Amino acid sequence: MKYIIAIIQPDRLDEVLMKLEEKEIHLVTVTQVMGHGRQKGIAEVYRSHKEGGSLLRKIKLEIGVNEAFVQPAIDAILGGAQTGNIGDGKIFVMDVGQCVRIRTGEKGNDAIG
Amino acid sequence: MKYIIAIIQPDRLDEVLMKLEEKEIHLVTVTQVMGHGRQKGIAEVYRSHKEGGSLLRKIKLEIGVNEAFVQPAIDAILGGAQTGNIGDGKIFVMDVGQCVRIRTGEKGNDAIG
Amino acid sequence: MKYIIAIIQPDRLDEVLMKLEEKEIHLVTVTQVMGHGRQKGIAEVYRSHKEGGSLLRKIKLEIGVNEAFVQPAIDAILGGAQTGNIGDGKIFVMDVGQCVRIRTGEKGNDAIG
Amino acid sequence: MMKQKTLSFLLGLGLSLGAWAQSPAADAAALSPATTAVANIAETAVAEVAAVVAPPVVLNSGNTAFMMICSALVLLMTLPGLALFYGGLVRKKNILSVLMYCLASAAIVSVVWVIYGFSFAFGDGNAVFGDTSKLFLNGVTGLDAFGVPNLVFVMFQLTFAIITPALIAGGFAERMRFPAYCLFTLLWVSLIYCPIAHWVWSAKGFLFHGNPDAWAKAYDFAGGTVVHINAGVAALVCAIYLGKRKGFPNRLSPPHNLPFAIVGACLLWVGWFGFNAGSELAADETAASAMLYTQVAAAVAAVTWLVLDGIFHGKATALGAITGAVAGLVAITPACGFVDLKGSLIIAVLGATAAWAFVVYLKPKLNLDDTLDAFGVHGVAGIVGALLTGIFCVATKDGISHFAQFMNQLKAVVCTLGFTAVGTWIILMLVNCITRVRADEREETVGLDVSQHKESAYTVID
Amino acid sequence: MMKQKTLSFLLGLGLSLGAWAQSPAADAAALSPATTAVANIAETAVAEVAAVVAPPVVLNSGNTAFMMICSALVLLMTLPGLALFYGGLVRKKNILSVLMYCLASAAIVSVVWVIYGFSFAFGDGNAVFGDTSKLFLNGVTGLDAFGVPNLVFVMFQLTFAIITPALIAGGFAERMRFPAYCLFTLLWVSLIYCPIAHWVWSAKGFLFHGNPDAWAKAYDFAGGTVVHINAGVAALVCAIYLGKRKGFPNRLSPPHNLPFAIVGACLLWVGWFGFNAGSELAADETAASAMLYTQVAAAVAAVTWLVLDGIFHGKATALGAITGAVAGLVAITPACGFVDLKGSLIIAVLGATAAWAFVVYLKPKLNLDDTLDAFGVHGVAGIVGALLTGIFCVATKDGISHFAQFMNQLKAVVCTLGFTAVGTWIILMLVNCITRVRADEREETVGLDVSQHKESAYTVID
Amino acid sequence: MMKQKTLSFLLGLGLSLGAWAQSPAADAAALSPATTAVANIAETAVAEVAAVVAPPVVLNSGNTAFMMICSALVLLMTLPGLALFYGGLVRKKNILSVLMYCLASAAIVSVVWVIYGFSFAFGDGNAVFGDTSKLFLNGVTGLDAFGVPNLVFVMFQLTFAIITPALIAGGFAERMRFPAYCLFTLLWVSLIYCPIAHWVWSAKGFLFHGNPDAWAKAYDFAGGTVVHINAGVAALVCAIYLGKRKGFPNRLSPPHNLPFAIVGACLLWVGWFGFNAGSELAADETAASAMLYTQVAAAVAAVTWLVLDGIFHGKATALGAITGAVAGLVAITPACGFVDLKGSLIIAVLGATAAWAFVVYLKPKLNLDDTLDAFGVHGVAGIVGALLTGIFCVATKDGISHFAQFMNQLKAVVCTLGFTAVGTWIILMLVNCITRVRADEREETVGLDVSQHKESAYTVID
Ligand SMILES: Nc1ncnc2c1ncn2[C@@H]1O[C@H](COP(=O)(O)OP(=O)(O)O)[C@@H](O)[C@H]1O
Ligand SMILES: Nc1ncnc2c1ncn2[C@@H]1O[C@H](COP(=O)(O)OP(=O)(O)O)[C@@H](O)[C@H]1O
Ligand SMILES: Nc1ncnc2c1ncn2[C@@H]1O[C@H](COP(=O)(O)OP(=O)(O)O)[C@@H](O)[C@H]1O
Repeated sequence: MKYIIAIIQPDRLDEVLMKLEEKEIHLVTVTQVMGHGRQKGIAEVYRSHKEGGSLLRKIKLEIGVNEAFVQPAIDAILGGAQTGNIGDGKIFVMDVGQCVRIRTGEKGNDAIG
Repeated sequence: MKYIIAIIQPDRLDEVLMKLEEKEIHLVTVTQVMGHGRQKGIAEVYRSHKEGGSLLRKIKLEIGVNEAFVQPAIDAILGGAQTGNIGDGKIFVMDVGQCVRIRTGEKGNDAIG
Repeated sequence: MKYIIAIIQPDRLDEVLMKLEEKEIHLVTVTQVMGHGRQKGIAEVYRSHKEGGSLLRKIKLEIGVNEAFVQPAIDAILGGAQTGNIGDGKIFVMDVGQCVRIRTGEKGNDAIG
Repeated sequence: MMKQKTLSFLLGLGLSLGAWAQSPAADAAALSPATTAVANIAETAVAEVAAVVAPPVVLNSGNTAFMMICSALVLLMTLPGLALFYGGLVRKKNILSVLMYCLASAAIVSVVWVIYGFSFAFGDGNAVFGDTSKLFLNGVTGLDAFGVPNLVFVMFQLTFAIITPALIAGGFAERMRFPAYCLFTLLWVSLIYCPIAHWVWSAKGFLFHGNPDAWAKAYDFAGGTVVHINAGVAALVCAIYLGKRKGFPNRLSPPHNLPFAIVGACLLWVGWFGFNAGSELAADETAASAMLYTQVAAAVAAVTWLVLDGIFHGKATALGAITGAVAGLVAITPACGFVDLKGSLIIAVLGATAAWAFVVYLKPKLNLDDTLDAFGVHGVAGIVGALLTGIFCVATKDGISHFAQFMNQLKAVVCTLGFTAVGTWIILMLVNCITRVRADEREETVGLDVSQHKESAYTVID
Repeated sequence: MMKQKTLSFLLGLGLSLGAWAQSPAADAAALSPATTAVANIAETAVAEVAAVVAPPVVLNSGNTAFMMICSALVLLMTLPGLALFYGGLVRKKNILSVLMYCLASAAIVSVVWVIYGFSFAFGDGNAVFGDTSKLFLNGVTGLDAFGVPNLVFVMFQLTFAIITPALIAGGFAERMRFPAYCLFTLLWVSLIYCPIAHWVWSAKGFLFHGNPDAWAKAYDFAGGTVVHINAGVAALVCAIYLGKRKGFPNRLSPPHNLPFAIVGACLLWVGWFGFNAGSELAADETAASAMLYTQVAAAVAAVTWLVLDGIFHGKATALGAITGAVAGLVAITPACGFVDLKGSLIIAVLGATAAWAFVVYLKPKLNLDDTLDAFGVHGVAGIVGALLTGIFCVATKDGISHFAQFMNQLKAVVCTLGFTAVGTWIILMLVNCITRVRADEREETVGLDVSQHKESAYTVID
Repeated sequence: MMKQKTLSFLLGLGLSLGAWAQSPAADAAALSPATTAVANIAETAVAEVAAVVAPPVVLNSGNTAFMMICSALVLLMTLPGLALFYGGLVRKKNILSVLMYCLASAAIVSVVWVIYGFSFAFGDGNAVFGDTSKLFLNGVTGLDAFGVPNLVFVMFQLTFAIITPALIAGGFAERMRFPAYCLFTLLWVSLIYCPIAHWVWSAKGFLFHGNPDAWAKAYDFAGGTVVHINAGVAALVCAIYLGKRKGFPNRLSPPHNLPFAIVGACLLWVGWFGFNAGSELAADETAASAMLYTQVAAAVAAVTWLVLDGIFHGKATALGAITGAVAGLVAITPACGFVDLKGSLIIAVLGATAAWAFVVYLKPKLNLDDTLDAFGVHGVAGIVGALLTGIFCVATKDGISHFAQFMNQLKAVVCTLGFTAVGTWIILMLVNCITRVRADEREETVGLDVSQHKESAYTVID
């Protein structure tokens, strides 16, 4: 079982969720985060003060999946979030030791999907 | 050392924290997230527009623990968060390579608790 | 490749980001979280009601790095966030199996930085 | 258990007292010949005696303009003043339900008022009840003694009737179901508010100081008893009837948006000028002093609360500042047209101190879940203000002693308190027969916004 | 495709009707000798006939105070009332752009108004257009028949001209570029609003009931046609011209801050007293009844919407309550000075029902992206209110039959509708030649706040 | 270092100039026989000469209504107008502290005012100070020349005294400790505000144009010097005295809630009608034109700022729109009763341009941490407005040349500037002896909400 963490642009969220659904990946957890990176946003201006945009709005997705779904998930994220511009974000994949479905107490591969 | 990530219903937070405390697990990090899943919430209605509830409010807990506390933590979460309804959430358990307590610089098992 | 999760005090964020930049670590994801721990905040009072401060505002940093950068990152976080007071927070380090840069589709060590 | 019994006992006591209070009054007050408007005004207008006796009053555009704008200000107190004040103090998941209490009150009471409420409250009737002579505002035309169209008086009084049920919401916020609230408001305004308004402000009312035959000629310039004590006590009764919120008192979140609450309090403050100065029903010197004393009372009460907070908690809190200001405004409400500057200062300080003592010290001991301290602030400061009006009024009614006037005030307070306590409890029981009053556990934990209105106040991600 | 064609056809029809309506009027109405103010007032002031004929009017401080405060109230409707009402309903990334639509309207229209707008609207001119006699408020001094300085009338009318383009924003919110909006507002106020205001409220206007030579003596007490139908139809046209937002209708977030929207609606409600009662131009009995009926209409319409929502969706929603209230306020606007209590109640119930039916049932079928239901609420309830005014007015103009009065109302509605539909479309095309009207996909997905104003409304972390 | 010295030098200069200015005035102005109210009014009331000479003035309900409502509007400017305007611009962790600056000002100044403040400012006294004749409003009864109760004037002026210290908070927001602020406000209102109000508006004031013996008969219709220049300069002094915030200028977050700031600015705008039109003290033609010019100035100044922003930053920002509007309102404040339409337009454009140039270009170079640009907006636009009033006034005082009038204005500006600069610095030093003025690093990084008030404005999770 794997845990996929993806940081994407906020306006790509809808697209990515749609692509994930196409691949039958329905369970996703979404968090609003701020990204610190190379990308400089459209500079914001507040009176005299120009915001360099060192922290930009991003969306973080977390998806627990069985091995078979790792590549489809990555493809879906790339498909929905890739624009070719700096700031598109990253995908990280990590191992999950155990997974429990709270509703039923089921464990492991059965629980994750 | 393990890192437990649990997604639960927002209104179960108090309950879960209480159960965790009963098991002497005091250190928890809590995040407000949105869950995308099978559960459809109480449909919300805005004028003509019915929100299907594709993204529902959830709470994410993160708990770093030593091995001995993994099962108690899971039990506590199940105890506090299980209602038997769709939307109850998931628990993921991952390995932690290293842990540092920032205040003291301590490392490893001593640092985590 | 490693994934570093650090929980710090909100007012140390600037400092930590500066220290990280000094070590050439530019890519960080920042989340607003609540910490449940031993620390009791400055007690807040609302009319008759004293808030024990069981959940306190914290900042979570997530940093994906190559092995070589793990120690520098930890040092930077300690350098920026350590005050010696309870509530300074924790650092967790985890393994990353795979990393993809969404913009280019690059993978692995090249993608992470 | 014990406490609940004690309280039931007290309520019973209130009932008896109320009954006792009403009976003689009903007899004594049946003769007043004056029309409502004239009687109502005659007492408060010092400088305009001439206007009252001269029959063919012409339109006074200044007074009319003043009263219309004051009506707008008093509505502003509820929408959005009180709505924000209360809404900011509850948890995120309940803010819409609180806003809806206020909106629904405005909607329901307005309709009730023009159909029969005004008639019940200000129809001639007898010492205790109005009548049905003014249903659908039938015959409400012409001008009052200040040259203001009587329809303006209808509007002005309507805004008072709107804010009162909304104030009660402070006692049961976060746990009363919306349908039950609507029904409750309908019944409560009809059966509790209208009679009490009649007692205190109507020509034949047995507590109206302008009624020569009144049982107790109590001073209530702008609604200390009718609005604040009434709402405060009703809120207490609701809080007891509904029981505590889940997690009370230790596992509840703090106010979810204090700036909202502060903005709401500011709008209450500003709107209160309409409430208090407007209650003179004319733009004259009494209105001017009422306005100034209102301002001073709010200010000095805020300072009082801040100082007490500072001494006992080490810090002056923003919530304390606005709570104090509101307590001061409540305390000065019955008094502002009858006292002088120094009286206002003292009433405000004492009103705020009493409210502070109740909210900060007594309430936690009573283990009472008066969600937003509607009783602690409006009830307690209202009672203090009403009583002290008897002591600090510049001129007592008919030149009686200040002690006698104090007793009159006390009578008015006790009658109001008893009647509303018992009546509110009965109405709650009645409503509960028709539709469940209390949100069930699921509705409460999910939050009333989603469970009652199928809406969330804020989005998380955008 | 089909639908777009149907709509184009309807627009064309509107154009023809408008043209047909104007031509006879232009001939017929060229003779009115009365000055604007006198004519304007003569009709609405029932109790003050004497004042109108007595030439040397002196300053009436009451009326003057009233009208100045009413102007402030009407400005409050836009800033911040409407701004918050609309702003709370859009997504987080677009709130500033909506607030800016309102702010920019206030800024641009104010300048236009004092330079030439007032002259275009209220200059004598002919039945269709004003003239240039009052450029830079040249010669606008002295008092009107109610003893109010004419400059107050300029200010009061200005606040109406400000809110109208801001209302239109409800139709194109979340997708019109800011520079285009500024240009659009400039042109629209000059070319659409000023003429229509002239038709309906100016001495020689061909729809003005106070003009003895009017083609259709329509009743529009406070701007049902000039403001609400006008804005509603223009919003519809804008929504069609600009096309749907990306993701419409299924992948759009709900309102990002409903409490803002509710506070905004409350301020609209309170400010509306200035709008409706102020339209009497004096603090008198008509103003008083206009105010009361406004309150009652808002209330009963809110109840209506809640009940409909409750029946058809199972729950009474907060957004429904405020939408209903606004629909009721819109519906009563043309009527409030001409009807009685029962008429107000009926008009409000019907207006709200019609708006509800359109917004909840018809709109989803039309697949129309009228972002904030500017047409659904202001257009539909406005039309219902304008027409019903003919039926429920206490006295018809010149004692004609209610049906005849209804026909007059209908004529006014059709003229307004046709003119604004066609005119708005043309202006949009014009503006689009100069600067792109519709935000491109990138600007839209990033949000108009950042893309148009380089700002974000809220910080995420602090 | 260098800069601090330069500034100290300038402050010293101000002191000398102030001293020089006061001495002759004190001699020259000791004879004025007129009462405050009469003198104050005589100048501004053009159309009502008769009223001034006719001794037995009767109550004018229109003017009284107007002035009471205007007082409410001016209070609305502070609570919640300015509170929101400032509160939205700071970081999340400091919003309550800013709201508390406003609330505390309202509370403290109200008490000060009725006890001795009004007497210090409007007691007869001499050319420089009032006296103690009106302590506790002793003897403040009866009507002024416009038939308005003098108590209304007390209330109206109180609202001006409240907003001024709150405006200063713009200079030291996010870093002044709350106890120090309270003490500062107490002293500052007593020692700086009251005297300056006396100079400019009191019968014997040496800068009052209605005082025949004034040293400089300066025009200040609604408080350009007394409120805006005064507050702006005091804010500058505070900003310098307290030093920069940690992280200034590069590591500070943007405004945490721009919609709050915009709503606040809208309420300032609406409330400003009370401020400016109300300063006529009657509902007459001058008030009407003051209101209209206020509206136009706000509008054209907003447009100016947007255009400048558009040219130099590529986008029109919402913060720019409201900053511009406020700058325009400030600039027109001293002028609105003395100029005509074109004058207003020019003054507003120039005022906004000057403020823009300072805030956007000069300030970053000065490396000055005037947190919310209190000096940049209120100080700069205030000075420009005050000076230009001399040039664009329709009639100069006593028919002197416009240049001479300009010099009078300049004298008033310099005296105010010098006095407040030096006085504010001294008061800050004094306060600092009693309680630390500046928040320490810990208090500042944690945020003033928690460190000063033990509260958080918003919850994170709910
Ligand atoms: N190694 C990383 N660790 C944590 N977050 C990252 C990392 N790389 C990227 N991110 C997140 O992704 C966002 C986009 O990063 P950006 O610098 O634009 O990436 P790229 O240049 O690879 O397209 C960043 O703002 C950050 O939030
Ligand atoms: N595999 C997963 N990956 C990420 N988040 C998940 C996963 N499974 C569940 N969740 C989170 O838990 C929430 C509850 O899921 P739900 O579909 O109701 O679970 P179940 O049907 O297993 O009870 C989801 O909204 C989502 O946020
Ligand atoms: N083991 C853990 N798991 C999850 N979060 C933790 C853990 N330890 C610490 N934290 C987070 O760090 C914050 C600081 O913890 P605190 O109890 O003050 O730590 P310490 O006593 O080690 O300095 C906590 O509020 C919590 O959010």
